[in-house]
Amino acid sequence: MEESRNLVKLENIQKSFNQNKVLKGVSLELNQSEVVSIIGGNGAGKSTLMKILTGVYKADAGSIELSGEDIESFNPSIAHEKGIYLVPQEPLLFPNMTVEQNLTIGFHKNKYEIRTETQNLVEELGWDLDLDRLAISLTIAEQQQLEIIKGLLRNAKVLILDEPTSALTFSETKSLFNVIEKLKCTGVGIFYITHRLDEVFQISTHAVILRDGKVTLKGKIDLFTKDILINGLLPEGNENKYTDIFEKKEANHENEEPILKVENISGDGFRGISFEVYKGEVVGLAGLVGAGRTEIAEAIYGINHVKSGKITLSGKDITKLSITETVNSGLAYIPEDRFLHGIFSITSVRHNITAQIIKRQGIFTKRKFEEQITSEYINRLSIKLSSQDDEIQSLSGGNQQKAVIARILSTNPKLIIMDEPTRGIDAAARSDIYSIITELKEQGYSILLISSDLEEIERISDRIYAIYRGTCKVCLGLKNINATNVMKAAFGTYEGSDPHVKV
Amino acid sequence: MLNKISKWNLTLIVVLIVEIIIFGLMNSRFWNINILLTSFNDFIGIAIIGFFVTFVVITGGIDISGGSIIGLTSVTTGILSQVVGLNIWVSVILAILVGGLCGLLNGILIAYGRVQAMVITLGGMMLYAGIAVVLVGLSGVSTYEGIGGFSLKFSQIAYGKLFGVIPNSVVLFIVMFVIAYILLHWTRYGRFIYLTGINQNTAEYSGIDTRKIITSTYVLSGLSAGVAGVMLTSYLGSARADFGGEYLMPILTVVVLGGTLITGGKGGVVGTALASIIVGFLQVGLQMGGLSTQYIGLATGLLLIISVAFLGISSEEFKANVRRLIPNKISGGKV
Amino acid sequence: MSRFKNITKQREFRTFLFLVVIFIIVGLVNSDFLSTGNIHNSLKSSLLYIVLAVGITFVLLTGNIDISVGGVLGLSAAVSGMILRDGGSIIVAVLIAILIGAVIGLINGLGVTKLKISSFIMTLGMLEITRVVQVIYTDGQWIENLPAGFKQISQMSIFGINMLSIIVIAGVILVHLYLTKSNKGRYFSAIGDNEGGAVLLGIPVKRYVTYSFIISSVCASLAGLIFASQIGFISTTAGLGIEMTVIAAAVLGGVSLSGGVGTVIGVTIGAVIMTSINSALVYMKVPAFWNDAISGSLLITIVVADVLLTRKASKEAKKERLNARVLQEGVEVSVK
Amino acid sequence: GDEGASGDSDDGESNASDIEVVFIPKMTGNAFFESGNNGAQAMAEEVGFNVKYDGTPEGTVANQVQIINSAVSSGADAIAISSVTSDGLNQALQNAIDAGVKVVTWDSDVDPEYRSVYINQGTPEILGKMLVDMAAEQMDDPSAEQQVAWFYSSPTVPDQNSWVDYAETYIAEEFPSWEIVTKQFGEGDEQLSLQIGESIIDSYPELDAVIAPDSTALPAMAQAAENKGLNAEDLIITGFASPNSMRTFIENGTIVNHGLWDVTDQGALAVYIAYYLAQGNELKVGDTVDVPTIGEVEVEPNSVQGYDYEADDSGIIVLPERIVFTKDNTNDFDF
Ligand SMILES: Nc1ncnc2c1ncn2[C@@H]1O[C@H](COP(=O)(O)OP(=O)(O)OP(=O)(O)O)[C@@H](O)[C@H]1O
Ligand SMILES: Nc1ncnc2c1ncn2[C@@H]1O[C@H](COP(=O)(O)OP(=O)(O)OP(=O)(O)O)[C@@H](O)[C@H]1O
Ligand SMILES: [Mg+2]
Ligand SMILES: [Mg+2]
Repeated sequence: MEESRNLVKLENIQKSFNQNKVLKGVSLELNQSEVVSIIGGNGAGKSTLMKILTGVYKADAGSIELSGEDIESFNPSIAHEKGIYLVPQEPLLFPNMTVEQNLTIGFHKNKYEIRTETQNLVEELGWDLDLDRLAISLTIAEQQQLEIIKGLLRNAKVLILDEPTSALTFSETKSLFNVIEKLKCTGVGIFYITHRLDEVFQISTHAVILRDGKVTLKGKIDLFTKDILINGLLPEGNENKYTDIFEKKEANHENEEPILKVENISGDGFRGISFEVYKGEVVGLAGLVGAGRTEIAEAIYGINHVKSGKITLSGKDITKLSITETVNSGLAYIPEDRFLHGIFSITSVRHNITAQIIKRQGIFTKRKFEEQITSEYINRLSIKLSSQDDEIQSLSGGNQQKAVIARILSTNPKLIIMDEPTRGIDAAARSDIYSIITELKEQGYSILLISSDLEEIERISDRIYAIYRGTCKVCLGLKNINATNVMKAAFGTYEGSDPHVKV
Repeated sequence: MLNKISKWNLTLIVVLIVEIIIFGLMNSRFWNINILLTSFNDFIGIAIIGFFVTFVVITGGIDISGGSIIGLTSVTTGILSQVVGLNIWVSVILAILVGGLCGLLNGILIAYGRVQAMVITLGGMMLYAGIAVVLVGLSGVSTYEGIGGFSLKFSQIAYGKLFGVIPNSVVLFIVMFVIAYILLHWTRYGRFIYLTGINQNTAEYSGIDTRKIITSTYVLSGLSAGVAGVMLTSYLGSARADFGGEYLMPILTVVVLGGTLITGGKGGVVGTALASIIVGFLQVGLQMGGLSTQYIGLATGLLLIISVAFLGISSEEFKANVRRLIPNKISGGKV
Repeated sequence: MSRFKNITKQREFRTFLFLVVIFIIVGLVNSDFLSTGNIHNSLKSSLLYIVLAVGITFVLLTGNIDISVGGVLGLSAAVSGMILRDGGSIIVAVLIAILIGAVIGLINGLGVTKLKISSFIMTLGMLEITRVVQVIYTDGQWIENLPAGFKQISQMSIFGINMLSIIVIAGVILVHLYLTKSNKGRYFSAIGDNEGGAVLLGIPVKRYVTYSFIISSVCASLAGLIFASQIGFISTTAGLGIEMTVIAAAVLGGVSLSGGVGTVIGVTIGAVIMTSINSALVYMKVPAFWNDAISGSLLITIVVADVLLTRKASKEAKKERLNARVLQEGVEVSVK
Repeated sequence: GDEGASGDSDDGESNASDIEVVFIPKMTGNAFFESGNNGAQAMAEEVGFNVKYDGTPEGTVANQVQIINSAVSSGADAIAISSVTSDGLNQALQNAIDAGVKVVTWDSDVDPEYRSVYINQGTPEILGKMLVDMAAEQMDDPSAEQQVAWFYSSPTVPDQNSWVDYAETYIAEEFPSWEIVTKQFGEGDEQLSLQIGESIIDSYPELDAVIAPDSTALPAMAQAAENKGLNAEDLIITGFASPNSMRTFIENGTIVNHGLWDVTDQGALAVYIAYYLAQGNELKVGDTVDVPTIGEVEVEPNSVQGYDYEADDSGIIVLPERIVFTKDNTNDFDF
């Protein structure tokens, strides 16, 4: 390893946005065949650092050295020439181009060559991607897959993967890791950003922890354990230990009326789905990317309508209601695609958080009330910002997600559908969100959780329904919930089933 | 956000003051308060339509049909009161409602049909102007003479003065401004307009009935054009189909000069109000300074470009805009 | 066969169908409308709009807008018209026109990319300015009595087809190939599709946005020359309000005003529709005071119909894709 | 609060160069009005007073009102206006008169109560008849069946429509066998006019004559005929437009004749009369004025135009002649 060539050397990089000092002198190196995991809380500046490395942002101070060569003026096209490629955290595709056009644009290579290469790669990854589809029709997971393939095709010398797996399930992640392993062998250097600490140990050679704009820990992966990483992530002097315990109780719902009752609904992307959610429980929907979980959730919420079947919320038929009406009946939804459906980008955090609650506040808006609600949730969810008036788009991804959750919570819904609620959220915030979920449960809220994170869904669901290719045949009760079973169920190979499923 | 907007408004106020000083130096009659107040008559239509087109633009749309709705409502007022013989006030109210109806058609097609607003309102612009001509053609009045002979009471709408001092056009300006301001900045409805303009999808997912919100802004814009049509008819003493045809660009000018983001989500009526006064006074001032009206476009054009380029909203606003577009682009659903 | 199916799915094909429908309907009322003579005429009258619309398409693809085309058209027509009237050579006149277009386009482009003025405002301001400059330059006078030789250019024919039309159509096809097939050409729609993504890919976004404005203005000045040649005199209001018609033509042809979508073939058909409506009404012999009402409702009907059709098609596609994933009854057995 | 203008003139010792006449066309950018302005400016130069040419390209009622208001506010002494409307300017003109500003109209009149003198190029009767006669004299047999089309700017302009209205009654009386097959409008837009012109030729193959009393429509119609390879033998085209814009068509035989009055003289006369009144002179019906470069003109009663309103200080000066341009005389004119 020692003799391997140096690819990237960042020296004392500093960057601030307006008053916000994001990077306060970061130094980092990457050599051939290394996979350096960068870990850090939401808003630590990971993405910013990587955008500086690709010339998207300009550093306020510091130097960049690529393959031993000092780079003076830098921009994305120079970065491309030098073989640096960034797979961004939020997919930046060209929505009105086909998948193939997305792959080829800005790429000076024969179209047929790219086609065969893509086919090989897709086969290797085992991902199913139709080259003629318009990017606009891809789900967020598919977009992320496309971005990754785009990055892998470029034959980059330095590949930056900014939370590539945040929308992927375990199976896609696994195949991605295989490819990364191969790249590593051919000498490619990789920066890998993730909030899933398990992944860090699976693929990295080195780990770096970024906190408060500085590197606080740096070293070979063998020197670390998960606990060390977690401790490194916590703010200095923070005594709050992570409570990894998530209490679940077996409950008997035999004689209870369910909050949500889904009876044999069929629609586009799913067929014959039935399940219930009772008061005070977390029900997980497990499945692979494209299994149709989001479609089911959207059908319940009233975005799409079902073709047949019946949905009742606390005994009230909500099958044909519009979103506005389902919201009024006490349903809430945290969408999986934050940018598209979750945030109001160019307005303040306050306006984002109160977007739903103001509906109940009479004709005139009340600033005092809004400020109070907002600060309540900022504290409760520890949203990191300098003022309520900050535009939400200036927050880091995780904090934006928390603001979305705050918006939903403020309306006191009977049932919250959470579609990938912790996508892109750091470990600390994640456990914040888990404790919020616990709290909600105790207060009698019910939650329908859709998550691609195996660990997450396993840990917090009281019961799990598995969706396999648009159908639901498996229900795992509390006792049967474990990684193997969930995985099997998601792949449609689980044999037994708990009594809740009515076939 | 509020800060930034009010910074821009401050800039506009400075521009306005500078303008008044300079024009006064060129021709001291410009400082005659009566002249300034009466000049409101000449841009009142642009201003009040501008207020509500601001709503439309904030939702991410655009409405260029206001000018022709003026013509249509003018003709409607004329035909109903002079040809059909209805009471003048009834005719006025019906005419304003016709304006609202035009807006409703625009709004439904844009919000429910999700067709690009520019094209629908362009089609609307032709259609409403066309209907006005057809109405006149069919009603047997000569198309070119205009329908005159309105009562004195009716002409008081434009020529009356509150307390004998303040021209009604100024009063109307203030009333419409206050209505627009309260609706947009104080109510839940106004907030929903912003949210819809920032991200229609998110708004939809948050249980806001965005289509109703969007439609309503076009209705308001149509109604305001109706009011402007009545005002203009009273001011000019006759009803004609081609009234308002030249207002297209000035309306958009005051809205964008007022600091409203043409891509939606940001802006306000204070800016529009200030901008319409600036543009209105610019016209009068330059004319009084001896410049022929056909050259005034040069000044408006330069004012538009220079102020936006150097005085404020440009860079931040633009960047914000780009950043906003990036995530939203995937949606494609936005009109 | 599948190729044919592919073509019918294209947005342009639908625009073309609208055009055909208009011709058939008017043809039923007055069969003269379907004569080759009239079709030839319709094409000739739309040349001006085609050139303008193709130019503006570059700007629209990048997600910007150019309202100044009418002003550029007027100004360059007036300046080169004056040169021609005073006995200058045609080459000089053409070069001057192109130069005017390029300079105005450059100013627009720099204003948008460097000063970061929104393109709507920048070009709206430029429209006002160019109009006044034209009045000042011509001293408010019309440019009349252009030399017959110059007017002749627009009337020349090759094999019975108007030469200018052939040139323009050939140009449109070339531009189409450039925009869809060449690597660089696709940058324009990429920028409008997702500017951030384009930056990340190392596409020189600002440069291409500036190019788009230059192309649009140069096209507008070429349209000014066509205007001068076809009409033979230039008033100070030449091209007044034309920008809205051109934008409508582009949208009819499938260009999205939010950028990234559209082809110049579609735009060309859109331009032909917009112009054909005018003569169609004459052929249909409806009293002329109906013109605006009819063209307005026609425009609305076409865009609404088109949007509904597109929506339906994409919904169907989505449905199909979603349902393809769903496990079907028969397959179930193996799972159980 | 404005005594400037009247104060000056009452003293009777005002200096010519202090007097400002605002000369207002229906619209700017139109060859006809530009020529009128040329005449006006030449007269101002000759006599030594100021003429400000002030109009907008759109030429709408609201614009004209605004220009009149500004003229009054800025202290002009007189205005000479070609009105776009017969009644829409009344109130604005009344304000002007109240402020001591003298009002003269030219080309297109307003209600005679609101102006002193109208410089008339000819009554609708004269001009309507002239249009028909110019076409009729080219026909082999004017009393035979003829298909005739009207082609002018728009259904909402007053003057052209009034000529055509009269011309139609004249046709009904004199040439009952003529058939008016269509009435088309070019909206003052050259490209549209050319296209409509070509469509008229194509869709009415039996057409005998097109009468185009509009300075955009006529040259466009002639160009359309030229494009189609038609000359005056195949299709009679006539109407009103300035000789400069039609000369090539006369010379190459596309048309035989067209008409107009000397608009330069009309413009010159209008501003001179305005200036004359602004100096404090009075003009009564029957008075004569000796106008530099033009000669003596006489004020006739309003009744020559068919008005009921009679007042001592309100009258009409009719231009002595209207010109029919043909190959023989077109080179004698430059406007
Ligand atoms: N364009 C911008 N304008 C203003 N502030 C920004 C901008 N981009 C990032 N920031 C700020 O910089 C800080 C770091 O953001 P960055 O996106 O790098 O975080 P991150 O480490 O990637 O977080 P996450 O894990 O949530 O993605 C945040 O506080 C964010 O608010
Ligand atoms: N807006 C859309 N337009 C077109 N197709 C869509 C859209 N949304 C989803 N799909 C299709 O629906 C399929 C199912 O995706 P969906 O996101 O519902 O699955 P999921 O089980 O929720 O997966 P994930 O784990 O990614 O949430 C996707 O593969 C995609 O083809
Ligand atoms: Mg990040
Ligand atoms: Mg999903």
